[in-house]
Parts: sequence; structure tokens; C-alpha cells
Amino acid sequence: MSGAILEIENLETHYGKIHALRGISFSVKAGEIVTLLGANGAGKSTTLRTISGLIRSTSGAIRFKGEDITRKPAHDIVKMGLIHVPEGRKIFKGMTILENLELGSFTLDDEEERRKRLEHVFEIFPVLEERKHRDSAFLSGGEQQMLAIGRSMMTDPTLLLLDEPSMGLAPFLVQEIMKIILRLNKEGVTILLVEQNAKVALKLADNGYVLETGKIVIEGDAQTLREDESIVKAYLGE
Amino acid sequence: MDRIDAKAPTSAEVTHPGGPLRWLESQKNRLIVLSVLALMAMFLPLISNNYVLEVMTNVWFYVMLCLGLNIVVGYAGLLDLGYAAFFAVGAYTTGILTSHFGVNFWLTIPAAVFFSICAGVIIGGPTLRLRSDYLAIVTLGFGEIVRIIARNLEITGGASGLIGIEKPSLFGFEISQISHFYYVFLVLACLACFVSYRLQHSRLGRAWQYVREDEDAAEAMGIDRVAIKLYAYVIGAIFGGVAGCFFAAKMTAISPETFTFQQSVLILLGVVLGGMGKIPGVIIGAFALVLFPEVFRDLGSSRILVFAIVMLVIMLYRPEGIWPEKKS
Amino acid sequence: MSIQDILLQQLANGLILGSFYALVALGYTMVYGIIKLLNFAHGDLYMIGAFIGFLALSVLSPLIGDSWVGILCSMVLSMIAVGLLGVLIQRIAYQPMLTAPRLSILITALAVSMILSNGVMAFTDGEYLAFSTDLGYEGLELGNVFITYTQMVLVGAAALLMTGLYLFVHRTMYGKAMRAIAIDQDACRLMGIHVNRIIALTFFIGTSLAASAGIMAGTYYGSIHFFMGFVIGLKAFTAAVIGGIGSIPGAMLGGLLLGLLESFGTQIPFIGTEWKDVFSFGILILLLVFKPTGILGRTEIERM
Amino acid sequence: MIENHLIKKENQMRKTLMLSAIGGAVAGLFLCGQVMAADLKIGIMVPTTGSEATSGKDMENAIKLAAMEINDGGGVLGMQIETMTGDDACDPQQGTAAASKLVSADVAAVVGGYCSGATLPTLKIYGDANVPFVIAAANSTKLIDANMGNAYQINSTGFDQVATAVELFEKQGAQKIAVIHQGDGYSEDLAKLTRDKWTEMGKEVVAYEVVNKGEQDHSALVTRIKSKAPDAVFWTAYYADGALLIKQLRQAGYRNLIAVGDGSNSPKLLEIAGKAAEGVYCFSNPTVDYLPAAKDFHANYKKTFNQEPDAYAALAYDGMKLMADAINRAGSTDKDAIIKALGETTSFTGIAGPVSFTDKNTLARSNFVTLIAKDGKWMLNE
Amino acid sequence: MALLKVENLGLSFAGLQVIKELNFSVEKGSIASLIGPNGAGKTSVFNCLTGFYKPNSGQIIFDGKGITRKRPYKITRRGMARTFQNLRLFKKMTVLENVMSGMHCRTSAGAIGAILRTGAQRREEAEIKEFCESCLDFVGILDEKDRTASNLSYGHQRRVEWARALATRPKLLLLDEPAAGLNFDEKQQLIELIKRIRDELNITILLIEHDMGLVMKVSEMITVIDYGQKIAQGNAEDVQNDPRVIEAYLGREEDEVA
Repeated sequence: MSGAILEIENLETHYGKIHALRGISFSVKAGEIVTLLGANGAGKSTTLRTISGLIRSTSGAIRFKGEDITRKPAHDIVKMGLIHVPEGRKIFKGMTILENLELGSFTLDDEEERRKRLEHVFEIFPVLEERKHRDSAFLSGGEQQMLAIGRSMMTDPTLLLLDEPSMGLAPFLVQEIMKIILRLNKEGVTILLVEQNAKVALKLADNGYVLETGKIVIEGDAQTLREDESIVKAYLGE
Repeated sequence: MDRIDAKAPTSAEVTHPGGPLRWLESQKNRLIVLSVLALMAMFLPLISNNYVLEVMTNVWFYVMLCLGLNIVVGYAGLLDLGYAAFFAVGAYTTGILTSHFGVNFWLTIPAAVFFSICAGVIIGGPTLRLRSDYLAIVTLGFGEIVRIIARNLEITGGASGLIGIEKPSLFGFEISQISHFYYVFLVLACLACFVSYRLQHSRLGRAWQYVREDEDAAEAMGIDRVAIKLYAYVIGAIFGGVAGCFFAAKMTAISPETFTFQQSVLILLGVVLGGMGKIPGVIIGAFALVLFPEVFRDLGSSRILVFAIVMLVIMLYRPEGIWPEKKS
Repeated sequence: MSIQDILLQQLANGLILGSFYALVALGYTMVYGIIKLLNFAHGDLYMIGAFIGFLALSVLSPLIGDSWVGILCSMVLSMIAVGLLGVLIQRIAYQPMLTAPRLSILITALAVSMILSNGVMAFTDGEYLAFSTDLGYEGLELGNVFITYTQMVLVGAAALLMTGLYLFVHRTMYGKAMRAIAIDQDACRLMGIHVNRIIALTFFIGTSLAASAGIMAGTYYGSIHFFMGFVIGLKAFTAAVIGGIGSIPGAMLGGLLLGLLESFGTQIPFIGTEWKDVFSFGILILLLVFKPTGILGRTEIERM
Repeated sequence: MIENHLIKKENQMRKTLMLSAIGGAVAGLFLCGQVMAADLKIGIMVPTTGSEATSGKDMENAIKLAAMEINDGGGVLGMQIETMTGDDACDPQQGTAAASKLVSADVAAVVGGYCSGATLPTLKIYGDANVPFVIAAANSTKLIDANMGNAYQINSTGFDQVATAVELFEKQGAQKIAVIHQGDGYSEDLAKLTRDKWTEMGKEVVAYEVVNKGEQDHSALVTRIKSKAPDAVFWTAYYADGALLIKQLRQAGYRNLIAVGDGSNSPKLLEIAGKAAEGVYCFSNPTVDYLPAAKDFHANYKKTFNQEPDAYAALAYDGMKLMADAINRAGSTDKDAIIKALGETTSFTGIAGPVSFTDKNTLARSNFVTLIAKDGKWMLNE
Repeated sequence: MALLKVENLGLSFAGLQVIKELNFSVEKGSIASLIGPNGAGKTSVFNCLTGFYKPNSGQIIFDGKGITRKRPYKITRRGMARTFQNLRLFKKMTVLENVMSGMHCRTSAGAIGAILRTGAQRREEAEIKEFCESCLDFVGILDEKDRTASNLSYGHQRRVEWARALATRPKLLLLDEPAAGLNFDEKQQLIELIKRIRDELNITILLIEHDMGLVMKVSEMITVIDYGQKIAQGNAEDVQNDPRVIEAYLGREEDEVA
């Protein structure tokens, strides 16, 4: 698998007594957008959390840029350029927008570089700059999502793991977010996208995987998946 | 929850033969061991001196207090740092009624129960909705308030406390010797075990456990969590109150110095060391509490230090307490 | 003295006492905010701070004297030493307990508290040690209100430390990370923050603040004792809860408020010295019943 | 299943081990209680742990020193004295355990008693066992009521101290006084007696206050007291908190008389309070520093224990000597005889002065004196 | 007749409107569903119904009586039981003990009875046990009754929650995403079970679900919400063909991503 920036091999994870991932293998090539689809509880978020080091896998291997990161602590993985934007955004409510963004560049010591990246984020999300000294708790859902993505960009990511960025957002905002994802991708960021909104995700993605109870049941390029009747069925019933 | 209670081994254990301790696994043999221990406890006054009796009486006394606090902390999962207050309420009720009003000792017990319930409701009523950490400080504050009230009032004898509390008599027989009190406290401890056991294995006991494990789920099942917690508080208070009555009678003198925060902490330690929520564990905790400092008296002033280190080590290696968990 | 003068003097007393409470309460609140642990040993670290300061001062005083310079140097030494002790305690006793039942970790904290105080007791034979410094009684007379220079310096130092802490927490990356960890540890990991290291830093700062209060108290009051941390630990705990535990400005506010409550409580008829603790605990309980999160505490929305 | 079974067995073993551990501990207790037979066993009951351990150990040393001297001089009735210490930790519960321990060990007599609160419940235990008990330091007036006839107090009582105090206040022309105690039995008792006596004399107690043990900041209290402008302030409790209070009173500009009770009679008070303590009066039971008869004792004590004797060393020493004297006079170790001999004491003179008892078993003649702090030292107030 | 009626329900957190003017009702004896994409506010609706959240506006009428802003345990006593999205079992207790929690609000023995173990108390205990066992039998896991709850498989843990809810003897059962984390076979059994509860026990059912297939198979009335607002209502077919529903679930077709 040459060119793969992220390789997952036979990954198994337990959540307490629950066997959440039952042997998942896939890979993401540099510059791609890959999407993971599946119903609630299928294991999509668990996959991302395992990759970013928040939870330890039981077995299997994760390689990023050719280096084995299966046992690396989360804060070291971040330094390699693999950034996870978690489900529910997890912004630091009670801190200002600026502080949230600054924390995104925690690993950075260079003030100059930090300012540059901040400028870049504000260029993409002008709305954040307007309110940078306000408490992030008072942002709307869409703005919170923008902040979460903006915060991750402060780390200068190579690979971005996005967990349901469209969750709870109005349709026009979903489109907005998707445009931003595309833009990031064009700037050279590889993206692994977990989505419930299958149509939108498949429109964006190059490749897709469908998970069910901790296993990959369907995989293929986005085009094929988009036309696959069974996906529509899985989401809307007979 | 611990089903492997010393008093009632379940049939589940009976069926596993083998091993060096094989014979202990049959219910019959365990009963034999228990009976031997019970006989030892019963005949202790015949074979030991007053010092041993004094210490063992203290053990039974702390068994009762720890079991009382165990209902609050172990069963209902509420951190109480002011348990000495309830103990004080009982002791002072007896002290005041017998010394100021000449009331017969036995009649002071229902009065003490009544005042303990009042104290439990007064402090528990408004505060049981609070988060557990806040409950800790509120109970601590309550404990201090009770102690200061006892210290400041005329009727409680102020800082010097009450002296000359009448020794109780039963059918004309005066309970005055240490050996008499030994039996009184042994009976009380057994009663406390019995009541704890019965409560634990009842509808109420289960409700405490539900609330302890998951308040929201319990509430969703139709359990009024505030009422259930208050129940635990009040029953715990009654245990403390009754223990206080007999404490006053035994000591004949009580003063606010006995009912400090350190006393509350000590009782809490007994509960946690052995394993909260587990009757045999709590009993062991009470034993450790009293015996350890006595046995290691030679260490002098550093014995509390050693005690604290042992406590820390136990917590680090067995955070659930000394008594083993039930495995299923 | 007129009533007005008395009240003004009590206001000054309350603020001085309150700034000590606040300094100790800060450590409580920082530790609670970050790992939700009520560190019962905090008062004892205050006591250890005073003892290490005493040791340092007795070693240093032949070299640089036992006046302000000496006190300052031993204060810094003591803060560093106690801060490291705090980190050590966190690593040995609290870190392994983070997944244990909540009660067990509280008991662990109690055990640590007992180990510290009884350890010092065994070491000092339970003696009161007297600080050799005598800072004098000269002071400013403002009308009938009298404040010594020493008191002013101490309050100034406390204010300086608290301002420093405030700036650290709000202006530096480490400070921001500290606040962020209190909000969401997982999200912090995803920002590349070494969570355990920041927690250790929090312990260091919190305990060294307690140590600073300890040595200030030692020099100001003139004697130290193995049991001196208990009462102030209790009071600081109360102050932290009044202010809203977990909130740094809350701890400062709570400390000052408690100091004022106590000093005015002493003066109020029918309360006086006898009932002043009942008065402040009573207010604490009432406050919690009607505003369970404390004055500046945040309400958390729980998710089902 | 097998695994479950193993776990269960392990549990079983643990439980059995634990039961054996308890058994062992109880057995250990038995051994503790049994002490090798000695010629003449005398119990010492003092706090050797807890907050009052310093004073307790000091008393223990003094009693042991007395016993050594007696033994060197041929013992009592030809028997050598062996001491055994029961630690009451200044706590009533521990006190009863300590007393039972001594009684169980069959001591012939007990000397000690420092904290009144801890001593109080033990009177019943010694009384029931009819053990002669010389109380060397504890002097709460409550002890008098609880005494069953076997205990003798060689420290003057609160009544005597109050008389001394009131005399001083009057002599200094005080009209309004403030009385402050520490919320424990001993100091509250003394404070109450003073208040009652002073008001009985038609004078005013302008402040009657309490200081919580362990609190360091008394500025609010000081302001309150200052606002009442008393002519004298009387601190009835112990030296550690007393020193802080004196310091803060002087710091706040209070210039009138300050007096402290016998619990504060310690050089530590002067050390902690520094120059603020200059001119403070202290009512004291006889201590070695100024007792002419205590010179040898002082030297011996320093030589033996390599430290200075504290406030109650002299009385504790006298207590042991008195007990030996009484046993000699009784001519046997029969408890009734010793108690009787104690009561009939008339000719015994200890380093603290002559001893004889009232019908309430308290010291007949007050041995309280007034000290004054001068140049960082306690001096007799002439 | 409507067993449950929700009128103009509104809920907001820290300025964020989670539920807006929501109206719907559940007929007695029916199986109704509340569906919507993730984050649409379904669980918040449940939490309002069961008293865990206090709605800012609107009314909830259950069995002819208003239950708005009542404490959860009171609502359960009125006859509304619920399950949780993320299992909320009493993990350290046995399966039977878990189910017995449901009977708490239907029984009355207190401390005195427990200590004296009176005849009435013993009879009640026996009744509780018997009824709870029948509940376990109904959901098909009676064999597991003495195991510790946390040791059960995920699917069986879900059933314990069901049995527990049934033990409260509800008139209305609220199921929060019952199919989450279940595999295909388990889902089929679930559908069966839901129908049996309604048919055999006469319990009205309202479920929140994500899995449209399952919802379509069991429900007679479906309410679709998005952003806390009702966007469609009707039977399976109506809802499935509603363009707004398709949009909410699959994303807008016509929009081009630039």
C-alpha cells in the first residue's frame, strides 16, 4: 500500500465489556477524503478515538506516515500532525474563542508561527475573528463546529479525523462545513470523515467504508457507494 | 454488595470441594468457626482482665458506630464527615435527661432516637440534593455546629460537659462493672449487625444501592432519591444516637471533646478500611480502628503515623477495602 | 472607640484574615477544578510549608539575617520544596486512585493528611516552635484603625501572589491548558497537551501557594505547630466551597468573605466569639441549599 | 467456572487470614495487659501522645526520676518500684482504656493526671478498684465532685487560682476585666469561676470570650476586647494560643494588664510572644525554676533527660515521692491502708512545699504564686 | 384516545433552543415513534417527558393529567417508564436485583418491616421476586437472573433494561434508541418483542430510533423532528416519501458542493 498515510490493520477495541471494534482494516492515502459511514453504535467514533490514542486497542496495528502509533499516547500523536476533531466538538466552553484557538497550537513554541496560523483560521472563519474575545459557550452549533475545526487547524495537521461535523446543524450550515472540508483538502490536508449524513459525505469523499457492529461491511469508491441501493435502504428502510 | 456474609453463607459456596481450606467452605463448618468465635466473645470476661475488656468493649462500641455510618456511606453512598454529631445527640440526650431531670436511663433511649431522627431530618432534608462533595462540607459543618452548641450551652455543661451520669440498671441489677458493659455493647453490636443485615437485604436496602449506583436510573424507576437518602440518614442517625446513649452511661461523663471532627473521621475510617457496604468488612474496620493503636502503643506518638501509612497502603492496593469483593 | 471605628477595624481584620484563607483556598480549588479531588492534605501542606520555611530561615539567617530578605529567601525555598512534595503526593497517592470509587480517594487524601501531620509531630515531638523573627508593631494609624506594616506587607504579598496566579492562568499557555483540562481532558489530549504533566504543575502551584501562606503565618504569628494546618485547612475548604469550588476568583472571593464573616461575627451581639463558627458554617449551609454551586461556581448541564 | 472457583477460594483464604489476624491482635492485647511481676508497681497516667504529649512526657520523666531516686535509696518497704505508663492522650476514651490497663496490671497506686477532661472518667475506674491515685496536675473543680475518696489532688484547685488572680487584679486597681478561655473543660472552668467571683464582688466582667483551639488569628477578638477597654485581660488556657493572643493584643495597642493561668506557665509562651510578653502576669503552681528546694531536682533532671523540666515536673515528682511516703507510713501495699495514709499526710514536704489535705482531698494550703515576665523570663512577683 | 399529549413544548439550554413548539400525541394502545437525525433533540424530548429536564414552555398531559415539570419518580409512578440510550443498569447488581428496582414504586415495605421481617414484608418480597422473574421470562433472559449485570452481553443488558422498565407496570413505555448497537438478528427479535409488549401486556409504546428500517416495521405513527421541531408526521409510507425527511436524513440532493 504505497502512498497510504494512515494504515489500519485488524484493529480490535473493547469498551469495557463491549467488543466495539471487531477487526477493522483500511487505509487512507495522502490527499484523499475517506468517509466512514454507519448507524449509531456501529463503531465509527470508536475507530477515530482508537486512532488518535484516546483509547487503547486490544489488538491490531495503526501506522501513520509509516510509523507505528498503536501504543503512542494521544499528545505525542498530535505532534506528528494527526488531529482528531471529536464528536460533539468538545470546545472549551467557559474560555474565549481566542483561547480555544491558542490551545490548538499548544505544541507550538513559535509566537510568530502561531500568529500566522491564527490569521489563516480567521481568514477561513471570519465569524470567529469578530467574536474572538467572547466565551465560546455562547456560540451557535455551526459556529462551535467552525471553532472546533479552526482549533484543529492551529496544529497544522497532515491528517484530520472529523467526527460528525454536520451533527445538529441546519442544512445550509452543513453545506458550509462541507465546503470548508473541501478547501482544507485542497490545501493538502488528508481527511478521514465520519458521517451520518451519507449523501453529503459520499459527495465529498474519494472512498468510503460502511461499518456495522464493529465490522466493515461495505467498502468502495464513493461513486459506487453513492449509487448503491443498499446504502439508501440502510438509512431509510424499505 | 456482599452476599458472603459471615452470618449467612449462601449455598453457592457449599458446592466447591478441594483445597487446603476445604472444610471451611461448607456452611456447617463455617457455622462451627463462627460459633467458636461467638463463644470466645461471650466468655471473654471470664478469662481476661479489665484492660482487655475495656478495649473489646470499645471495639463493640465502634462496631455499632461504624455499622451506623455504613448505612449512610456504604449503603446509600453519601459522604458524611459529621457523624459524631449524631453520636453526640444521643449521648447528650441521655446525659441531660438523667442528670438534670432524673429520667430513668432506659427511657432516655426513645428520646435519643427521637432527637436523632430530628437531627437527621434537619440536616438531611435541605442538603441531600447537593452533590456529594458539597455534602461532605455540609456534614462537616453540621458536626462542628453540634459540637459548638454542646460547648456553649448551659444545659450541656459547657466545655466541661456533664458528669455523674447515672449508671443504668436492669431489673434491679446495676450495670456498673466493665464486664457488664462488655455484654451490653456486645449485644448492641450484634443487634446492629442484625439490623444492618436485614436492612441490606430488603426493599429499602436495594433502593439505597440503586441510588448509590445510578441516581438517575433509580429515579427513572420511580424511586424518590431524596426520600431514600433521607431514610439512610435517619437510620444512620438512630444507630449513632443509641450508641451515644450507652456511651454516656458507660463513661458517666461526657464532654464536647469527644465529638470532634477527628472522631467523625475515625468512624469513617473504620467503615472504609474494611470495605464499605460490607458488614464483615465494617466489623473488621472497627477492630482495626481500636486494636491497632492499642497493640502498637509501644510506638508511642508515631503509632498514628504508622496507622495512617497502613491506611494509605490499603487504599492504594485495595481501594474497595480489606474485605474481598464478591465475584460472580 | 466608636462603633464606626470598630467596624472599620473589623473590616481590616477580616480582609487580612481573609487573604490568608484565600491563598490556601486557591490550592484547594485548583486541585479540585482539575481532577475533582478534595485534597484534605492541603492544610497540612500549609503546615509543612511553615516548617520548611522555619528550617530554611534558621539555616539562612546567619548568612543573610532573619529580616525581610531572609524571610523572602526561605519563602521561595519552602514554596519550591513543598510544591515538589505536592507533586510527589499526587503521583504516589492520588494518580493511581483516579479510577477508584470517589470515597476511596477522599479517604486516601485523609490518610495523606494524617501522615503529614503525624509525621511532623513525631519529628518535632509535638512541640511548638517559635520563629525568631520579630517584625515589630509599627504601623499606620488611620483614624482609629490601626494596621501594622507587617500586616500590610503580608496582605500585599498575598495579593501579589494571587495576581501572579491570575495572570499565569489567563495569559500563559500552561495556564490556559490548566483551565482547559478542568473542562475536558480528552479534548486536551487531542490538542497535544500532556495532561499528567499539567496536573502535576497544578499541584505544584497549588501547594506552593499553601506553603507561602504557611511561612507568612509562621513569621506573622510567631509560632508553628504540627496541628496548625487543620483549622485553616477547614476554613479554606469552606471558603473554596462558598466561592464555588473549582473557580479561582471564587476561592479568592470566598476567602475574603469568610474572613469578613468571622471578624464581623465576633462583633455582632448574640454571636460573638462563642458562636462565630456556627454563624459562618450556618451561612455556608444556607448558601449551599439556595445556591448549590457556590457564588461563582458554574452549573453543569448533565447529559443523559 | 474453574476460575470462579479459584477466586472464591482465594477470597475464602483471605477471609480466614483476616479472622486469624484479628485473633492475633486480640491475643496481642492479652500480652499487653499482662506485665511481669514486679516488686512494687506504680502506674503513671499522663498523655504521652496527642496534643499535650510534651507536658505528659515531662511529667512521666519526673515521676520516673523520683522512682529511680527512691530505688537508689533502698526502695519502699524494701521493694523496688517499677513504673508503668498508661497513655490517656488527653482524651476521655483513651483515658478510660489507660486506666483499665493500669488497674488490670494490678498497680499498687497511680500517679499522674494532666488533662482534667481525660482524668475525670478514670476516677470511677480507680475508685471501683480502690486504687490510690495522686493527681499531680489536673485541677478542674469537677474532679472534686467525681472523686470517690481514693484520689488526692496535690495541685491547688481552680478556686485557689481564682483567689490569687482576683487578689492581683484588685491590687492593681482593675474594675473591668475580660476573661478568655479556650473551650475546653479546664480553661472554661477557671474562666467561669473568675467571672462569678468578680461579679460577686460587684465589679464588671466586660468580655467573656472563647478562642477556638488551633486558630491563629485573633485580631477580631482583640478588636472586640479593645473596644470594651478592660483594665485587665485574663487568659485561662494554655500557652500556645495564649502567646498568640498576647502578641496580637499588644500589637493592636492594648497596654493594660494581662494575666495568664497556670496552663500558660511555660517558657515557650515567652519565646513565642517575644517582647509582647514583657510584664505579663502568670498564676502558677510551684515550678522548679524558682523553688529553692528544687535545685537538686533541676540538676538531676537535666542530667538524666538532657532537657529542661517543664511546669508540672515538680508536682509530678512530688506526687511520686508522696506516694512512696504514704506507702511507707501505711507499712504495707494494702490499698485501703495507703489511701488512709495519704489522707493523714501532714509532715510531707516536697520540693513544691508542704502537703496536707482538706476533707475533699484537695491541697489544704494554696501553693499558687504569681509570676511576672521580665526580660524573657518568668520571675516571682514580689 | 390519546394517552400522551405534548403541547407547544419548548426547551432551551444556555440560550440554545433545543426543542421548539413541539406538538404530538400518542394514542392509547399504539406503537409510536419519534425519529430524527442525530442531535435533533429526540432524547431531550424524552428527558422532558420523564421529568429529567424541566421544559421552559408547553404542557405534557399523560393519562388525562398534566405532568409538566414533575419529578421523574412521580412520573414513573403515574405509569410512564423509560429505557436509556446509553445503558443505565446498576452494573454491580444481579440481573434480578436490577429488575426489582422497577417494582420499588409499586411496593411499600419500610425499615420496620425489613428489620422484623414481618409476614406482610415476606409476602411482598416473594411477590416482587415472582413478578420480576415473569418480566425476565417475558424478555427471554430468565436464565441470567443471578448473574451480575455488567457481565452480560450488550444485547442481554438491553433486555434487562426492558424488563426493569416493565416491572414498573407502565401504561406507556418510552424506548430510547433500543436498536443501537444490536446486530441484524437482534433487531429482528427486538421488533417482535416490541409488538409482544403492546399486544400481550397492553402497554402503549413510544420509541426514539435512528434505524429507519426498524421504525418503519413497527410503528403505526411516526413523528419526525429535526432541530427540535416537528417536520413530518404520519404512517411509515407518508414519512418515507416526505421530501423534508429525505433531506434531513440524506442531505439535500439538489445542493452542489462547490
